Amino acid sequence: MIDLSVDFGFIKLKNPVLAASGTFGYGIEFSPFIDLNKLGGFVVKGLYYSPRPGNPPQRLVETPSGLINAIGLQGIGVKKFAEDILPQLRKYQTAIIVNVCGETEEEYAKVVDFLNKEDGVSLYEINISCPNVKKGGLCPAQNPESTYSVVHLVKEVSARPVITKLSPNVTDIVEIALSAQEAGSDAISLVNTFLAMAIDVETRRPKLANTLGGLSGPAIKPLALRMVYQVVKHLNIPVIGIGGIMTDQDALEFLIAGARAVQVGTANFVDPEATLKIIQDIQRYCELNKINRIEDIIGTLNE
Amino acid sequence: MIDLSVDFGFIKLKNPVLAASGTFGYGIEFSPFIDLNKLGGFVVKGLYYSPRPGNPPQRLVETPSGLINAIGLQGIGVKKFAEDILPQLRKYQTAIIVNVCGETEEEYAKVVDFLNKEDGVSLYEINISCPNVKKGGLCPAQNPESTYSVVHLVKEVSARPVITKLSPNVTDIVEIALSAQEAGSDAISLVNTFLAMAIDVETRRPKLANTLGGLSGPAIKPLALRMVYQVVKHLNIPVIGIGGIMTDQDALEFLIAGARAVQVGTANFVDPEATLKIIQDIQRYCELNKINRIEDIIGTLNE
Amino acid sequence: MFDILKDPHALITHKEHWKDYYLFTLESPIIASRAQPGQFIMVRVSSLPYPLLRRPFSIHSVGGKKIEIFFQKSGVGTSLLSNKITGDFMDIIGPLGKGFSWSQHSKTQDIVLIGGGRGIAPLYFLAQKLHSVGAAPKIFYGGNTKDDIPLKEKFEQKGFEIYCSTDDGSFGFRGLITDCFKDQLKNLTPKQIFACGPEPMMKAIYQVAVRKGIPAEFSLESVMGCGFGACWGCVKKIKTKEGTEWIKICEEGPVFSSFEIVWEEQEK
Amino acid sequence: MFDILKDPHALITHKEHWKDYYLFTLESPIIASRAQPGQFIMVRVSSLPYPLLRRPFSIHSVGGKKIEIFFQKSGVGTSLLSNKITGDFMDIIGPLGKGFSWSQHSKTQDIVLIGGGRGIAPLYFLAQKLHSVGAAPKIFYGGNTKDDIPLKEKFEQKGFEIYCSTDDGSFGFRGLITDCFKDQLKNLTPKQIFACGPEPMMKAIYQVAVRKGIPAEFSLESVMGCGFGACWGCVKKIKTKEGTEWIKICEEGPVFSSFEIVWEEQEK
Ligand SMILES: Cc1cc2nc3c(=O)[nH]c(=O)nc-3n(C[C@H](O)[C@H](O)[C@H](O)COP(=O)(O)OP(=O)(O)OC[C@H]3O[C@@H](n4cnc5c(N)ncnc54)[C@H](O)[C@@H]3O)c2cc1C
Ligand SMILES: Cc1cc2nc3c(=O)[nH]c(=O)nc-3n(C[C@H](O)[C@H](O)[C@H](O)COP(=O)(O)OP(=O)(O)OC[C@H]3O[C@@H](n4cnc5c(N)ncnc54)[C@H](O)[C@@H]3O)c2cc1C
Ligand SMILES: Cc1cc2nc3c(=O)[nH]c(=O)nc-3n(C[C@H](O)[C@H](O)[C@H](O)COP(=O)(O)O)c2cc1C
Ligand SMILES: Cc1cc2nc3c(=O)[nH]c(=O)nc-3n(C[C@H](O)[C@H](O)[C@H](O)COP(=O)(O)O)c2cc1C
Ligand code: FES
Ligand code: FES
Repeated sequence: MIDLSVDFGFIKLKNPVLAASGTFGYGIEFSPFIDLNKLGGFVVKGLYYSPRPGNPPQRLVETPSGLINAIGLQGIGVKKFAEDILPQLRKYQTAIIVNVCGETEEEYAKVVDFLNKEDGVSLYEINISCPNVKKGGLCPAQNPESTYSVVHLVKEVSARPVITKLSPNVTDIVEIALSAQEAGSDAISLVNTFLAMAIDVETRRPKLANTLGGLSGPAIKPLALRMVYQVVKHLNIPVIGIGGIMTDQDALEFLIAGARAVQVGTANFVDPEATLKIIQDIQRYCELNKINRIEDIIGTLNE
Repeated sequence: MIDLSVDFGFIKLKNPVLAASGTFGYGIEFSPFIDLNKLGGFVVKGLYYSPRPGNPPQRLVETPSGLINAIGLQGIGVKKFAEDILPQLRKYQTAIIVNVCGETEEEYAKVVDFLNKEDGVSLYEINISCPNVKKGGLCPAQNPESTYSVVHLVKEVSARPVITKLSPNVTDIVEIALSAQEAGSDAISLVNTFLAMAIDVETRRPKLANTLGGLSGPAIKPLALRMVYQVVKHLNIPVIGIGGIMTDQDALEFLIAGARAVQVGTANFVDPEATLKIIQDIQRYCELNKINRIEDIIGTLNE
Repeated sequence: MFDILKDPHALITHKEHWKDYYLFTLESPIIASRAQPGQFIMVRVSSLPYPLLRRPFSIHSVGGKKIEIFFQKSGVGTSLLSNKITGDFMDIIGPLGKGFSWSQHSKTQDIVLIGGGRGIAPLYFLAQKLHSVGAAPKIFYGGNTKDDIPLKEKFEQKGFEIYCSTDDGSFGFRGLITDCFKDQLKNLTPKQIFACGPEPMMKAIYQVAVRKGIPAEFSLESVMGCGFGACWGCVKKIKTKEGTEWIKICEEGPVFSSFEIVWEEQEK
Repeated sequence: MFDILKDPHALITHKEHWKDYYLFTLESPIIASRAQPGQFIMVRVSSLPYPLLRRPFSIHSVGGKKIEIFFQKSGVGTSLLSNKITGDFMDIIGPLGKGFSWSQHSKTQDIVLIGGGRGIAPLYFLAQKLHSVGAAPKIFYGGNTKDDIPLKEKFEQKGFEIYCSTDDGSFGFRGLITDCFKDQLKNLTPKQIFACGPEPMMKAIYQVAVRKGIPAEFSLESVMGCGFGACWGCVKKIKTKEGTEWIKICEEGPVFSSFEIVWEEQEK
């Protein structure tokens, strides 16, 4: 039997494959398709403290091997989540991660503070790519100081380990990752989506009602992988790789580069069984290559 | 007859479609396929002062709707270019743009200084994404001060108008574009390739001998378009859009967003006639939409 | 929602086409057994990363272990799909969404189904179902030219009364199907309307329906990321108890009633 | 170089296949008229953005207005290609590169062509050409199993003397084709060797050739961005007057002689 478990120190995952926030609903949407217990874990849709209406449609644009979304983090807010969703999730034996959002630093802390009292959440993943309304729409992830500041605040209130999820829309991803680490983040996940746009040449309007959105999917994998590769060299906390993962091969690229786990995003839309297939195929890869523990692959890039 | 010409102030192009540097050889490679005179112009492969050996292979990796390259700017150097290539290019009635590279700021200036004396070059495009060996491999395009500094130096020696070609691997593309404009750049072109990576999961080695390379092709179009959209709002010099342009529709997206011209890169490999087809199809689009001058489309995005 | 199934091996047992319109028969027993009129499936058009997303298609009919889809070739995904042949498998997810609902009195009432272009797709299944409960819906079917109403015979063969219109007058009533319908209102007193087609068409029908006080249901379209409620991409503005909200049409729709839909210009 | 042509309408007039190996006959009169053994074409496998790049294939034979390509299904591009059928068009660019060169004395000399797996592709055209100048090249053709040497009969039918090997011994000599060749060296005194196949195979042949002082030419492979000299992607280390250089094999190759190639581990 191949040991697919990965140990983060503060948590041990069954296997290194998680579902990414915003692409996996609140988890239950996938129960018709897969046994959620088989996942390394899943990250629920981004939660603000209050419910949010989200952006008007059109919210999605397909691009070559990619998807631009501008959902605008529509969501039910943390209270309704705790009331309606969390009770349904408690029965699952897998890591349940809440993706924490905020329009201000204080909102991040409020979400975490509220959830601290609720059972059934394993970890927090703070989504520092949320536009900060106070700071003119800039997001904390694009600046090392604001990254430090949000992470630090959240760590102070958090009763659970914290993953900081980075934005790829930066000059120097290592600098931001180091800030998050210094601020006490227990792990890093990257990447969130790339800021993108599409125009309808007939109407000459942006295809998205919001004009700009975030690009995900296979198109971005080479960029995400590069960032993970750069970041792992400098961090001593675990890194979770995200971006365009569709197959076991994609996932393995991230693990070999040094990610200790991966998140599967857009692929869940294309194939709701994608996460499980990737787990099975990683297992098969290990068998073929006589690897007994997935940990023996992580960070083995041979340069 | 539809007027496809675009006026940059300092130069008037027959039409807004140029071929991008490094994807069009020295131009002559495409003469079996197309009449170069029909192009708005073309940018030759990046030239350093001295010849450069380039990177070892493997230099190319195909990715979903994209291409990663790590050619390493192999090239013949500016003297051989002036002796062997330029005489062949002088017969063409189109804008011939030299892509200027340098390992140091001084090398950029040396290339320009040398070429100033040569006939047959219309414009310089300075490729500020070249790794600066003195500064530990960072490229000037990733920092507003170094951008300013290179552009300023080149403008001082240049006898011809200068386009500054920006890298997309930055947090704030507008800041860099403004620096280039302040330093006197006559136009801006964007984007160069996105830093990327791919791993062979069988050998667990990077697929590229150079480990990292630059991603181009349709995969990056939504990102490039977003950057052009952001930049045109803040500049008063012309902007040339580049990134993943394969069809007239792609080109039109950039023009509608406000680019005054576009460069076609990777598409030239896939279809060496791509540039001409795009010109023809833009013409057809104008006919269908009763647009008499292409200038009437530029920057007409209806938000 | 838990009745949703992914069937990666829906066998194409029959294929027909008229110009750009295609009719595929798919063997997918469980989906066939669960499907309701107005529901849809999500089809994977390629196993490659491009085109990336699945495409939504209404369930056009159900018979035994089989379902049909009827689609118009209009882009890269539908082009690839149109190249599939009998004997190929399709990877589909369904049945998805909430379908049409009709009253118990349907049997004895005038019921009108109005389809524009490919919008006819879900209405055949609905007509089948209504027929099976003893109702005799009247069909209004419009297109740009006579090439756009290829299913006319199919409805006729099943004995449905059908009114056709073409914008160019090449067949039937010359003009919009909504005008054709308004024209027939002198002879009809519909008690229920079901419509699917381009938004302007549906909006015009909505206006008639409201004016005449006829309950009406509409099948909406929207770009869908997943089709099963996970992406929040497919929303439309819908009236709820709390006011209006962006509601996922893949879960709560695609069919909504006159009273739920907020008809307005595409939000920008 | 100026003889290169893009032919977007190369008609597939015939298709054959053996397991994963495919032989396509393409009608492309101008490319056929210009092609030389060892040259190749770049094929657009899809009009969609994925897979993006053209794929290089050797010209396997020429006859009248037609050329053939022979390829092994080994990835996404060759899979898509393998689905094409007779009557389809292919978008190709060619003829590209510099081919094999043989001496004037070929007619009276022992000439050996050695192909491993799909590496046999360009050698059939070369054999055709040598045959037409009166030479009688001997063919060495190796594969993993007998399924990997599907062209054996084709060579035989044209009267070529052919030696086959399979790694598993399922047909012909058991072992590597290079060992089969070395084995035959007791009976042969080749004056020219032409080889195409996996690098280790070619390297082994190179060593024999150098040891025995036999001129040899090899057709190399490399990932190609364009195929016509524009991308600088396809380089290999080649000896030049100035030492060694990264040379574009699409322009200066893919065929090089023993004396030009720098055989070494894949640079990293
Ligand atoms: C619930 C539902 C049921 C549908 N049923 C049918 C049907 O039975 N028959 C039929 O012919 N068509 C139907 N459509 C429309 C059909 O899904 C689109 O025509 C199809 O997605 C176009 O794909 P494409 O790749 O050919 O076009 P492209 O324009 O290349 O597609 C690009 C992207 O836009 C999306 N898209 C394009 N047009 C539409 C549209 N009108 N609605 C939603 N998304 C769109 C695609 O899914 C894709 O993500 C339905 C749509 C919905 C939402
Ligand atoms: C000059 C030349 C002539 C060739 N002639 C033949 C021939 O006659 N018959 C034949 O079967 N094959 C031939 N090949 C190899 C053939 O080009 C590859 O098998 C093919 O490109 C694989 O494409 P794919 O999409 O199926 O594989 P994938 O692995 O999916 O391709 C991914 C990328 O890698 C490139 N690639 C993969 N394998 C090779 C390879 N071995 N050499 C170069 N690039 C590769 C592809 O072109 C593509 O860009 C030749 C290669 C070269 C360079
Ligand atoms: C529709 C959609 C919604 C998303 N919502 C969130 C979110 O709420 N919080 C978050 O941190 N990331 C969100 N993401 C980003 C993904 O979690 C992931 O980082 C990104 O899509 C890249 O991975 P992929 O290429 O595998 O999709 C969203 C992505 C998509 C496509
Ligand atoms: C093989 C290759 C070589 C390139 N060489 C250069 C270069 O020498 N100088 C430069 O400024 N850009 C170079 N580029 C970047 C292109 O000019 C262009 O900016 C980029 O590829 C994005 O456009 P595309 O997506 O249309 O290819 C190169 C790109 C490729 C693919
Ligand atoms: S299509 Fe994904 S939620 Fe409706
Ligand atoms: S393949 Fe482009 S230069 Fe050789």
